[in-house]
Amino acid sequence: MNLEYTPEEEAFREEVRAFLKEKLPQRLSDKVRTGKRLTKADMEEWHAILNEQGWLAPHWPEKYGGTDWSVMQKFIFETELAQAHAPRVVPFGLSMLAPVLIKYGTQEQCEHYLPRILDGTDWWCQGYSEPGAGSDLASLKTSAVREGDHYIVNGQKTWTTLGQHADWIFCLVRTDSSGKKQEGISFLLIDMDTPGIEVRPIKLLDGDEEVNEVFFTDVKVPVENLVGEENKGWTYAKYLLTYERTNIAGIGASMAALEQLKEVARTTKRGGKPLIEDPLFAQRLARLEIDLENMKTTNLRVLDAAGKGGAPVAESSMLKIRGTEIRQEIGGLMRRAAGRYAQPFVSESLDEGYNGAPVGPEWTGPVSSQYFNNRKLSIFGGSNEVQREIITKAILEL
Amino acid sequence: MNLEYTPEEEAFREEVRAFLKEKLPQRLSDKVRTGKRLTKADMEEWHAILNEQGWLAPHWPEKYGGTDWSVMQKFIFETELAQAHAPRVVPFGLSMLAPVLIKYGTQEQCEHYLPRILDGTDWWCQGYSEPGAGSDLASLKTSAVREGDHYIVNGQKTWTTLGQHADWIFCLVRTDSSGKKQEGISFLLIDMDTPGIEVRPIKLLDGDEEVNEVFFTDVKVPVENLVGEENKGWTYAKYLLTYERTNIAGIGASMAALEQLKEVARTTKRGGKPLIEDPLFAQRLARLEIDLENMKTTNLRVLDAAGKGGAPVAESSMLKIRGTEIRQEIGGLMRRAAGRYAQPFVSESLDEGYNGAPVGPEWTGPVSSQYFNNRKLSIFGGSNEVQREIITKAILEL
Amino acid sequence: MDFAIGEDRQMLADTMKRFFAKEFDWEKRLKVIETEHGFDRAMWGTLAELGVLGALFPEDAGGFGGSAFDIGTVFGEVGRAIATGPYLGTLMAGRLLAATDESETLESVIAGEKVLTFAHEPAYDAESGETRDVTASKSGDGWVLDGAKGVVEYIGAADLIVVTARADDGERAFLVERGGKGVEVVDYKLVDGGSGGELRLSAASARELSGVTGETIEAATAAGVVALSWEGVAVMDELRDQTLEYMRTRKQFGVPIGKFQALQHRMATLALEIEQARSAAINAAAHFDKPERDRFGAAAKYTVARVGNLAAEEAIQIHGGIGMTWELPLSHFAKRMVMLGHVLGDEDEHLARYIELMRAA
Amino acid sequence: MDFAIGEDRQMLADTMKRFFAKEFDWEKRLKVIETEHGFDRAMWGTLAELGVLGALFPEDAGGFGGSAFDIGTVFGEVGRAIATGPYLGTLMAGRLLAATDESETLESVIAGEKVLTFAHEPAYDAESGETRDVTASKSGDGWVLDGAKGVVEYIGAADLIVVTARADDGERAFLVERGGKGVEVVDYKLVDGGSGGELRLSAASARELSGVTGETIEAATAAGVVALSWEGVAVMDELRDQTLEYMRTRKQFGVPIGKFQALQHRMATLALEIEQARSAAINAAAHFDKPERDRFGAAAKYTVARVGNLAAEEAIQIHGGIGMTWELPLSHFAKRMVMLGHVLGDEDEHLARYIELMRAA
Repeated sequence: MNLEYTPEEEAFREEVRAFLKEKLPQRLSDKVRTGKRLTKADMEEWHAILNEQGWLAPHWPEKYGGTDWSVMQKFIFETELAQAHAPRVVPFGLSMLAPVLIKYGTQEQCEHYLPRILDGTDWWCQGYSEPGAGSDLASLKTSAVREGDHYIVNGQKTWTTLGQHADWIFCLVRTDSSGKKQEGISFLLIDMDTPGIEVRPIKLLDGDEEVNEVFFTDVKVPVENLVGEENKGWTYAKYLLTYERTNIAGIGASMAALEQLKEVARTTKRGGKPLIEDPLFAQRLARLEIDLENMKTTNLRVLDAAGKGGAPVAESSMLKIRGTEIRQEIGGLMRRAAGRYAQPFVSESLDEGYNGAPVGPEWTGPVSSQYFNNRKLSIFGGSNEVQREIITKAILEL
Repeated sequence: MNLEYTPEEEAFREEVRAFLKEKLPQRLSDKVRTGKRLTKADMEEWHAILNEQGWLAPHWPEKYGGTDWSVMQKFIFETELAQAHAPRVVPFGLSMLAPVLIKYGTQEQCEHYLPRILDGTDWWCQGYSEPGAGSDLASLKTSAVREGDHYIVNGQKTWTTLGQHADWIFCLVRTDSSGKKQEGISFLLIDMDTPGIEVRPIKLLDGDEEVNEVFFTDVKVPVENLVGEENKGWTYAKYLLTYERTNIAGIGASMAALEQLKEVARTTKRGGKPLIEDPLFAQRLARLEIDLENMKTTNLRVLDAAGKGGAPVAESSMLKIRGTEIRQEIGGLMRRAAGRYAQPFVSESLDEGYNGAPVGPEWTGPVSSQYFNNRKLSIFGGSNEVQREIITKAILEL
Repeated sequence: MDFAIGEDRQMLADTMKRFFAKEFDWEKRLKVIETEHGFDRAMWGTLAELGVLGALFPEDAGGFGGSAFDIGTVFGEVGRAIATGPYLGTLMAGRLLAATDESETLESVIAGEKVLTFAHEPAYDAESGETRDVTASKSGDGWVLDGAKGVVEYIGAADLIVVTARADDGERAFLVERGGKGVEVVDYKLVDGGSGGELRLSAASARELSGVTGETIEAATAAGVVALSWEGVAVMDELRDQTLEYMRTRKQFGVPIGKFQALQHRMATLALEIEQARSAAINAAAHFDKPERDRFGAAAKYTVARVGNLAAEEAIQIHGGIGMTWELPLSHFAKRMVMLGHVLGDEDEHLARYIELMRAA
Repeated sequence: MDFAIGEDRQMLADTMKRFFAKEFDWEKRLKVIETEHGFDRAMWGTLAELGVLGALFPEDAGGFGGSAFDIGTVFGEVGRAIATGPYLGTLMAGRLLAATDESETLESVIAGEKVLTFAHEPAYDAESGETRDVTASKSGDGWVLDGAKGVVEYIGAADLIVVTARADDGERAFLVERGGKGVEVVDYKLVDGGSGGELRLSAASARELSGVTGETIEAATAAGVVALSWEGVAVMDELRDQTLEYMRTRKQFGVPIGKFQALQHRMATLALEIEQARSAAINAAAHFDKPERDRFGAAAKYTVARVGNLAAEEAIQIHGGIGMTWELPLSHFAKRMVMLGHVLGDEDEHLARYIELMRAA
């Protein structure tokens, strides 16, 4: 048993670090580190830098512009990016649609869409959830009726993250209502410029608008935009949901956030003493750090098993649950550390170029809105309740 | 709103205290306080003292030897007894059988059995649970078949607390298997001396034998020992289960135990400092004390509502859950306070007259066995899971 | 022993309930929190006319209440409506005015003519990276104040500010007018919809509230702790009820989600915890005039913050995505709930205070 | 990076598994724990022959293992069988023997000829109400020891005792024979089936383990922490598996209780926590020879104690009454699990230690 990186892995890590040092713009990492809002241009800028390096889609097959990295290399890569406060890569095209196209799409579809994802021509968003289909995704109702060479799509999608920026949306639609609900679903690619599509932002509790409702009224979609077979979409959706769940824990992001939290705990005083000297705060911090340290090893164990051909289903769900809990708890402790300065909320101060004087310690600016926004982590991507069902199913075998 | 006792209640409390000071034998309160085992004779001695005072069955109607106390007086009485380390009154005859007899029994049954409970002639035990019927009590199988003037009883009861001392057992038996499982149950009184009854002790994890299995093989029970109507036993059983649940929280016992825990925390040193100065231990203690202080008021609110004619069903279940959790947690902290001296277990030292030198601080002797034995609190008397079902039913109204 | 709230207080509660239902419905609240100071000055006047502010003060101070249970009643209704406005500042600063020779000023506050707030906690100072408080020094017959106070509620809308300050001989309190010389206010919105601000004083002249000592100030903040505890319990009642209602109506997998046992058990635990929090708030009010005031105050604020966090997080989690949206009242209750924990000391600070008092006992 | 345990260790684990399954089945264990010292001396000899004790020590000390992962492997199997016996004392005392010129003594221990234990922590002294430790003083060429040690595992059955003691110039370690003059042992049973005892020394002559310093002793207890962490994870694996099996077979309301969602979700949480505990134990072993030894040791012991309590309590609760009975193995696993937290420092002590190291970092 050996928890250390091999010399090759160590060298790889150095390579990633060198790249980040040279190519990650300070402006972007500062924004990420201080919790500022990223614009569409910011995200596109970072995608372009990664693409130039050939590292935008490491998990794709090499022939489409991916890499031959091991699972451990991918882990190192993601962890290093997060710790360097690189912007998160927008996953919809790269990590959600692309694997489905590569596995189930036609060669033409791959050759057409994949390069456009890499070079930024197409910004994709996801059309899965509906107002009546959340955890029970298979009960979705948005319909696609075949008429000649087109499907006519009617219905509504919701929680469409960053849909306001998107050129395309991949959708689960109902093409058959006669059988089991899982059996009449198809996977459709839709150009957002098609007439009949309306995007309405959903304002979240922190006042931000990052998710949307998407309405479809008699939207004509060419039949060649179907992925795989008609009525087999549920298979592709499930594949997508479990794809690369081994990296779902967000270890890198949590490690970076914990570092910041510890810095705050060392420098913020309460009752004349640094917070890290406060027995109650120190205890919360220590429990959290231990949990994260444990989870890092749990994650590596899962990767090790996956790399050896295992299918760690229950374990991936454990990573999702505990990973999101840890990230939420870090945010919770940041909020606690802010004390009464957790209350002020100057929304404009989260945009680049804001010139107002900060209220309270500068790091307190985004803590409460982030805390509330982070509630989504245990809801989206398969709620933590759904993950518990997956674990139980695997371990109980009832 | 007023949380203080009225002058009358205050006077009553003084009366109870004076009685305890005069009549509660030091030998008994010492045994209770130091966690020693009580013998059958100990319990009978205390029952007789209470009976002499007319306080053995305060919740019975006056005509049978009870009192006219208010719910608040009963609460004060129970709390004072517990805080004075009086032995717990054995509830099976007094608090479980008697209310059923009084409500559903014949006058003859009341006049025959109730005085014998008071004067100690009959020691009762409870025949409810069976190996296959725990939380799902209504699925019980012990059968009683009518043959002439008798029922012939066959089957097995379990978890019969203190059954080894009992003269009589009240049983739920199946008299009809044709309809819904709740509808064929009867409530039967059985003399433990009847041929065909065998009592086998169940050794618990702490090595003690306080519960038993009771086996019935062709046991002849006169039909006049039926309580109420045949096949209506489930109604009586449910009545019994909810009877006086308002006092289920065990506030008095917890208050007494917490006092002892705080004394231990003040006098036991770890790393050169009293435990109460240890930030982690002090925190556990403070959270617990606050929870108990809150629960005391919750309990009084429930009593107040019950006194005004309300039926606080969900609230009673809350008291059961949190009450047992608090008592378990107090035991847990005693165990923690004992440090490595939680490990030795000299069973004989819990008996009166043991002369061996104590191992570690004297109070550590029973802490681990009590901790493990206390696991039963959240299992018996309607498991805490069952209580959660009751709460949900009441508040969700689905 | 009696847990009935009493007839007068019940009437006051009913009045407030009716008023908020009519004049401060959901649409109205969404509009109000988008205004500059996050509360409706005209409505404040009407509430004053209804006697809501008078209920916070005893008769000899021009009110008609003032007991801890009166305070609890008012703040319970504020919580149920998550009404915005300087209730807390009025309570605490007003109690200092009541303790000195400022009956006229307090009357104008109770009548809703003047808006009052309470500047008590030190400000964060960006230059030093530490907090900076206000000091008071004699100047001729009067006093001048220097320094800063942080996160003062609704200060941008306040006419009068009661400021606590350190003088040579201990803590004192002063009355400052917002427009006065040397008085600078930087105000901002708060996460939960109201507003607050930083107060900076440079040789600002101030009127002393004579006779107010550190102890008077402690009593005023202790009243604030009772108020926030009752407010918090009302907010968590709402979070629970809205979530139960959602569980009855929202269907997934063909049944209401309330049918899922795992959620049922979590709601049972939450309901239990909320009853414990209610008891804690009652305890704090019941001991407000007793020697154990601070112990029960700390217990209540700790409990309400702890359970409040649980309630807010569980309510959102059980709602799922919809629970995170601006349009659903629930998310605003959740924000208010969590933010209450950041006013007058958080869960850990009150637990630490409790531990201190427990050790000393 | 590689999480495979390695072939040799896997063989050792398989050997132990087979041995315990055959020679230490459930009936046997129930008998053994009722014997005077709660373990089977003959079986101890066989285990030694199988190389179980040798695996705890490096080759230069007469063993054939000694790495943290070797130790973890042995204690994992001990935990899975909740085997009783002086494993921990042998490990810690043996590592002190290995650090000095006592190879012959250690060989006799590894061979199972002599039973060794480790008397390290001070005893509670009933007279003073405080703890009392052992001091060492020179006497001619040798040393004499005075004082007491508490809860020394299996001391009643031990031939040799390694005793730590304070000398003028710091902490040292000594070898004492149980039958020696001035050596008094009071032994007793432990809650979880084994035995322990109090050691009282009055001018007892002792052989110094030269070269052993405070640091050597710390390293030995650090090895003990790794051992207990691995043992604990194995015990919780058993608690989980036995509970899952019960959930599959036990019916209430006509269905296996495993069908109840509230229990399912709790088991999912428990399973998750156990994986975290396993990672903690692996971390402790992986950092055993590194500067972060104590930080990861504290993290592991804290995690295993915390999760262990949860596992023991949940396992019993889900079993219901039957989970509390002596006849069911489960209750014995639960007792062992909880008691592990009381050896070499409990959850809070290790968390406090971690906090200290975290602050210093």
